[in-house]
Amino acid sequence: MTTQLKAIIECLLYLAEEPLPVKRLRETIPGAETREIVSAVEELQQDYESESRGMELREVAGGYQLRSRPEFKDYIKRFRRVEPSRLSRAAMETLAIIAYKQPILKSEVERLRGVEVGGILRTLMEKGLIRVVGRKNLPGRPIIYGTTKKFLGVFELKDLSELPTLEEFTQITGETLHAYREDS
Amino acid sequence: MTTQLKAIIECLLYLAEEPLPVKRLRETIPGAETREIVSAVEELQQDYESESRGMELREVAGGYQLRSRPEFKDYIKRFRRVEPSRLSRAAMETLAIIAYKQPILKSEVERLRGVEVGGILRTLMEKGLIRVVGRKNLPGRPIIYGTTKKFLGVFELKDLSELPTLEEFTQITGETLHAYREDS
Amino acid sequence: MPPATNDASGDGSFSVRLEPFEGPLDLLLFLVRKNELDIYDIPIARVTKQYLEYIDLIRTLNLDQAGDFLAMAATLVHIKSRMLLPEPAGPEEEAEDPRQEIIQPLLEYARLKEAAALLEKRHLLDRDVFTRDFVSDELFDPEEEELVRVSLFDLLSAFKEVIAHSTGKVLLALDRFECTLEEKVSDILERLGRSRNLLFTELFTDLHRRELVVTFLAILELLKLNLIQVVQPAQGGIMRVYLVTQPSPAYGSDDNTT
Repeated sequence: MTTQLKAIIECLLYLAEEPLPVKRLRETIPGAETREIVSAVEELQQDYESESRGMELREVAGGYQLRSRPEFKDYIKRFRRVEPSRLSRAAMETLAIIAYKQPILKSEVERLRGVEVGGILRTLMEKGLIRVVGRKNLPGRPIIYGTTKKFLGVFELKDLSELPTLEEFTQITGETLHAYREDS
Repeated sequence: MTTQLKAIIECLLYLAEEPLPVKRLRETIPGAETREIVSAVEELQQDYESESRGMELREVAGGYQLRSRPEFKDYIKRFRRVEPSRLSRAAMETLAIIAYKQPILKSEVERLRGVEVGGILRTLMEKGLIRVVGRKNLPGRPIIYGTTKKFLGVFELKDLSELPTLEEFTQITGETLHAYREDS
Repeated sequence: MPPATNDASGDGSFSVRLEPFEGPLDLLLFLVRKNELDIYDIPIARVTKQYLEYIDLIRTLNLDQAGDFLAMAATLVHIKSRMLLPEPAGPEEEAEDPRQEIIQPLLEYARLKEAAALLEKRHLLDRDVFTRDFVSDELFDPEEEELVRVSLFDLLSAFKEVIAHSTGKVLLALDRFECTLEEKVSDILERLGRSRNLLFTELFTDLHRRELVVTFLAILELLKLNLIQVVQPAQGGIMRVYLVTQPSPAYGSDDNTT
């Protein structure tokens, strides 16, 4: 189990958007005890200490996270300079869904994309491309999302009626976002 | 350099949001030659083949990408709390036709499948798996369809040439058909 | 559309399997398979009969796609009638098998179906395998400011600023202990020993004008002895004083430093 447990944990760390607390790992891996998880994480941490690794397994904000090794920061800087668009494909798709279907609930976005979008929504909020437009009168009063004025600005739209078709949208986004990053 | 090169590449693969072409790695790591990069990637690929690893390093859509090991999909499902996306059988068949016969008109797809495919084409477009590659010089200027780069990424294909040719599916006798139907 | 399979097990029960047929070709292929037929030599009468039975069933079940299947039914019936015609007696010309009309599309469809099955078996992204689906901004440390050692000129102008700001302050001379350069040097070293670094301006807080000068000279002295270094972000900004702990500091060229 130990080898596999380590592998599962590495896999989850790779996919996790946020530092992963041991508790969350335990919920995800049935049958694994806290003690086993902790020792697997520690082993993993040692594996990552090797010089031949590109990431470090660090304990931050109450959880574990794989982070790039700080000594590679110059490469990362250069890498991100040549990155064509600062929004991931997933973020782009999520943004498109919100733009076209707004006002929309997170649950509806997730149904359309078929994956969890919590982290992406946060990223889009941070970038000021979407905002909370209200709350739905449903149990839990879920948040309703919509795009912002900045969204219109970034995509050079007068108003939402100017939105291109979904297909055109994905074609133009790469370039516009690139330009947007340059001057932001 | 080799150990460090491997580590830098792993770091960039970890941070990349899309499959990473060798070209992009070369732009990011000055002084590293294509040959060196390729051999470092191959070494890394071998490292990741170990059972104790949570990810695989795959060559897809013209680049390299870290992907979760398929045997962990149930953990990931539990972890992400969203049902993974699925393609219906009809969508899969239509997609296969387009992948193998592209560039192809809607009317040709319909002739091959024997049913109307308008709705399915729309779904496949929305999922970004197919795209309009042009219009045919015929009355009504019908749309020509082809697959996208995302299609390659989704199906873990380096490029279209990785698909077997249709001629390889020739031994269609009653028996092979029988066997095929059984496990489909 | 859900096809129905006639349960021939003899108990008279009738089961509807909810495995959809994707269309007429799919149904035809299913019949070929079910009867273990050679696709190149389909007994057309038998297949046509079964095909029509299925259509009836589809109609009975009120499944709305029955229409899709009718064209193929017509084709099958047509082929069947042509098969019944006597073969033409021409010696050279071999008659074309009327079944060619369905064999070719059926073969092609069977191949494509196999191709689809092969695609289906691959490790699909977001079904079997996953990648990170968020931007990696959080996965590396925010860019550290690139620090450079400041030049004597920078130090002097910073000191000028300090003096300019100190003039407005009312300082109580009698409370102050006027120290020597040596004392100031050890005072600075001691403070840096406690906190790893200090703001340049911090060293001058609440000092007499004379003491300001002594402090500045002490800084210059310490720089000369390479016991401290003063750095600031490459693009300018706040200056910090660090204790030099290792002989070769990790900062860039220091040719222009004091």
